[in-house]
Amino acid sequence: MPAPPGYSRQELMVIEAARHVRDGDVVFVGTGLPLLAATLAQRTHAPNVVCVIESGVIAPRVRPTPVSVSDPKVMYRAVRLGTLREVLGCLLQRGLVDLGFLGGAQIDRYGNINSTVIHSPGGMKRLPGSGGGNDMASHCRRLLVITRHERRRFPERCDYITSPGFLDGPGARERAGLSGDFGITVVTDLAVLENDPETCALRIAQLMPGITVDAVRAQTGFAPGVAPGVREVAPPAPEVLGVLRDEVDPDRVYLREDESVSAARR
Amino acid sequence: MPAPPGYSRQELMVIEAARHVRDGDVVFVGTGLPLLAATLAQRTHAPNVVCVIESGVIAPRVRPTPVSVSDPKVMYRAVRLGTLREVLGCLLQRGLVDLGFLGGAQIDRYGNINSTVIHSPGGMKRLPGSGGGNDMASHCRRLLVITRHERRRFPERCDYITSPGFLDGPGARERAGLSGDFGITVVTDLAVLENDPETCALRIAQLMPGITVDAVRAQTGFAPGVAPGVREVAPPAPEVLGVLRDEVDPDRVYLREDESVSAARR
Amino acid sequence: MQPRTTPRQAEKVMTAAEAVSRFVRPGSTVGMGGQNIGRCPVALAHEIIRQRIGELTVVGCNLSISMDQLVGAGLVRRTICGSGNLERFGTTFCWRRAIEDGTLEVEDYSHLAMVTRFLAGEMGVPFMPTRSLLGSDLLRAAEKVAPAGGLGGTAGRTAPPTTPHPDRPVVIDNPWNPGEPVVLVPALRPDVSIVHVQRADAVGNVVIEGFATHEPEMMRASRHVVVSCEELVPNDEIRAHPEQTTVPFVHVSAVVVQPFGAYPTSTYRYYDYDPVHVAAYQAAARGGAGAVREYLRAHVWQCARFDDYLQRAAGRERLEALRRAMQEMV
Amino acid sequence: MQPRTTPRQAEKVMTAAEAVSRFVRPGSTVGMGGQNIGRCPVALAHEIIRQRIGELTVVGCNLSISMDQLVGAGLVRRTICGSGNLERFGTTFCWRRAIEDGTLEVEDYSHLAMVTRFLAGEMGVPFMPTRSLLGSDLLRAAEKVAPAGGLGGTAGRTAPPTTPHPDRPVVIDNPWNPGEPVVLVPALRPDVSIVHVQRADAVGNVVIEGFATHEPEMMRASRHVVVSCEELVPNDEIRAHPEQTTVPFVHVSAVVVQPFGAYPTSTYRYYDYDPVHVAAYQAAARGGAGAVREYLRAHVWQCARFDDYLQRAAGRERLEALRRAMQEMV
Repeated sequence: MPAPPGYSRQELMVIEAARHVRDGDVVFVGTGLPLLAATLAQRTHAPNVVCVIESGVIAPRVRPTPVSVSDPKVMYRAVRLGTLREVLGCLLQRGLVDLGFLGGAQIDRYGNINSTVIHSPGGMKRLPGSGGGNDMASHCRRLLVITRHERRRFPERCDYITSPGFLDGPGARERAGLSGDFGITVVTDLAVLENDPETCALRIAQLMPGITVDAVRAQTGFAPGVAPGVREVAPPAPEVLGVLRDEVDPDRVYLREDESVSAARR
Repeated sequence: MPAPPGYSRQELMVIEAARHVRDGDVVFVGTGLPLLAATLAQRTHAPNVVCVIESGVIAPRVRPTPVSVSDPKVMYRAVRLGTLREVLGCLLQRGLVDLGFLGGAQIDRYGNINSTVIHSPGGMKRLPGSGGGNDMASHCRRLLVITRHERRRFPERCDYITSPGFLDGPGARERAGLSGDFGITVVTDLAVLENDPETCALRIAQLMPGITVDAVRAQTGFAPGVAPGVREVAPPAPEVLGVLRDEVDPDRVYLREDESVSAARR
Repeated sequence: MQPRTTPRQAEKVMTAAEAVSRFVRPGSTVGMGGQNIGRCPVALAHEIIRQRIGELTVVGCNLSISMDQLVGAGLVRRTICGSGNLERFGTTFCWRRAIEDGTLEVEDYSHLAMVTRFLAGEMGVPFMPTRSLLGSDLLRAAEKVAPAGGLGGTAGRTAPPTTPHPDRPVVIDNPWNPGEPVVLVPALRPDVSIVHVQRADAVGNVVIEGFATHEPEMMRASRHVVVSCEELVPNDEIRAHPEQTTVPFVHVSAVVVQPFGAYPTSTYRYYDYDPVHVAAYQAAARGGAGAVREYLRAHVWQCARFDDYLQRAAGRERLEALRRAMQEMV
Repeated sequence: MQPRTTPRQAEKVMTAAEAVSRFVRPGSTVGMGGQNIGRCPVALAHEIIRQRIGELTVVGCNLSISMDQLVGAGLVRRTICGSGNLERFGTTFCWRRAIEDGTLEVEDYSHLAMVTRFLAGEMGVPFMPTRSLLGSDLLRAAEKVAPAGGLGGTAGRTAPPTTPHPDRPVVIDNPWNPGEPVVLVPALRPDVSIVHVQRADAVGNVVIEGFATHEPEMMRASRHVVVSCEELVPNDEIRAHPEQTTVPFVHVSAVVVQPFGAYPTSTYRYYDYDPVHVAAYQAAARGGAGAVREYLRAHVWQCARFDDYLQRAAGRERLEALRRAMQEMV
């Protein structure tokens, strides 16, 4: 099946996420869409990004397309292949990581993330657990989450806080012993959310093309505010889209081909 | 000047110290006479001795004759050249070292060792400090000290306890939080002292050839007891003496030539 | 103190069957090497399954296919880890099912907190601090057990508080900055760790290439370490490159020579992972208890040796292809 | 958080004069690499002396000839270390004299306790535990400052105790075994560490060969690291052997290319130490303030560059002989 003539919403999510990576950032990244975004940033506007991967990999020249943090493709020509302690301890907890990519089954109003367990009337559903997620949320200065926008994924409050966002709101991180110098950006197929600097709650900062605030709220378990000057996510520059498709995930291991922006749900 | 026909007391000290090294022991060792003793043991009755050196050296094939723990000769063909943490932390504090060689300016009745500072009416004399000595005394199961036997070196109580022996006597190590599974042997040019299993105080276990208990006490700042069955230190086997002179310190970096057993002070 | 069942300098090469029967006991706490699809100790875990050694506590950072197979075989009572999954290939389904069924106990940590527990173990101290876990439910589970008020100082000596759970963190104030909470995690010292490595010599000097995850700390923290290796190398080769020795022989109890010992996961510089067989196992694991039993019967219990499994699951050509795939990459 | 005076990925090669003037300030806490007669950062310490940057706190495990020369130059206010000596070549005489004269403050630790302080620093936690120091006077000096009763628990939050001295240990009860004392040592994060290494690339990836002592922990704990290296290697060479990178560029601020930069101490695989010049310095140090000043004048202040010192102190033939002596040994 040929690539769609435009671009898929998933591609735009990766491209938008990449825009939040700054040149020179030390970025803590797993595999999947986050690694695509970090790699895309590195190959476009942020050549000096330093990727670190928790298995002990520092500054690799990632080959397309790793499926695991222990995939040899993610280790290619790293400057250091070492230990989890060096990465999670001596870089992350030490305060040297600028940005962390994180996923999870639930993210709540205050950006807390659950990747441990979901409780429902039918019983509990066990998830993989923290991994390095709790460590990232505890020690990165900025978190970037890429996720599908579904109501069940955005509850008022997580069933279990695996990775701390702003916890209960203003001052809560500091009270818990965490740094308050912190920010969260969530890129979804409907919008870009970010924490309100005053209330710490997630609010709508940008909208995916053709998506309304109401459409986002309909798929969100809490009522997100709207940032001043909310605008539409900019379309991808053609050359950036080309890099993503040709160099970052050429075999479309993660990029689905069956969803163009026009076909995406509204 | 040719080697003396018999052997020097210093040579006998090293040979006697080597006898306290058991085959298979993991031995924490610095340079000087201790390294001669450990190397001698390894080349004679204890081929499976594992030497570890605090600079990060594990199981080297020591070349004669290193003058420092950072001397390349002490690193020769080690199985591991790593860090101080690996040796002092992951072997020593972890409980994997059987025997440690330790020196110091003072060693007192309870085997406490001072390598930090001497106070005298004329003022203080600063010494090098603990190095890994405190760590060895805290975590080895047995300590071996080689020292000249002089009254000022054997006070009733150290001016400063750098490295804990039995502290104040029975039970004191446990009360301080240290393991009570511990023993000290001190090899001097006059005698071999060891801790009394009941009182924890150093007592005379063996005497150097021609030395009396009274002669030892005259050079000791406390009154050491005498172990039952005290005997004379056995003379060196000729082949052991040969290994010491020909292989362990052939250039006599540490072994002095000017002191035969017959010429030594009585 | 390490019981010296094997003299440290002795040659330690033995079969997987011998190593597992000597060092893994019912009820053992087993440290698990590898991560996700990389360097899992598949051969050694198969041997535990073959010998049906049960009631295990399995510990590690990311626990993956080998843990899941042990759980599927009904041999695990408890896990202590940071995560259970195979990333792109899905979660560890036997593990998930056992937790949801209530037949498996779990202690949840972050990866850094687990490494910190092993770090305490390898350094010979009873605990280590971390600033992870703060504010999260990973910590709240712990605080119920060990209220911070019961800790520290001479007060503890005169009126001992309830002792915290041996596998859960506690919180104290930073003595140098009162009011700043710091998490302490207890040392974790596995009875035995099983790790697949690239190279080892006969006395147990170990060389790990590529990522090393939590393994150096875990191995040095363990009472015994059983390694399987792709290649047995002469002691002189170890001594020629002493900076490259990952863990020296002093910490290692047994060396099992088993090429492709991590299959279907990868071994850096030796062979890539096999997505086909990983997916095949995941299909069985997702399929439920019956499918898992069938998988284990075909791939473990009916295989007297690991080489029989390699033949059945992959075959020589497939293995060579994985070897070539890796060589193109490094 | 590390102030980013240099972008992490930028090329960081500069002269010793530039590196020292940018990263060493009056009053800085300077982490000192090397040990005894091995890999002391002599070139970088000479540059500090040349620039007369004073009021320094010098920290490390074993402090040796470079610390002693800084003390002899009157630039050191305080040392925090495990020992000061050159073993067979005697103690660090300027250091000893300054302590005995009361002109130098000292904090005494064991080597393990110092490494533990750097470990806390590199891991980003405020302290780390050790079971060393217990029962000794190294600890008693500390307990006077920070009584154990004032520590830990919620009590600390409602009635903050006196804050312990920032450079001295405290004792707490092991929460999991009340009554068992455990020493906590505070994190140590040097403002800048100076370390001489075998190889580095232009962005600051560092390869240390032979013993590495406390350097990896100290370097990763430091706000800035200035390395001098025997050889500058291409980044591609680092990436070809990523397991051998001792410290990655993220932690390093400046790279100074200076062959024989540790002379008269040794650099493993490159050259042996020079007992003649070590003894010559020790004779000056033992000789007193005048002799030390004369040594420093001749070997530092009158040498515009380190190469001038090498020529004066050793000469080409001597240096080549030391190189051959090492090559025979490794």
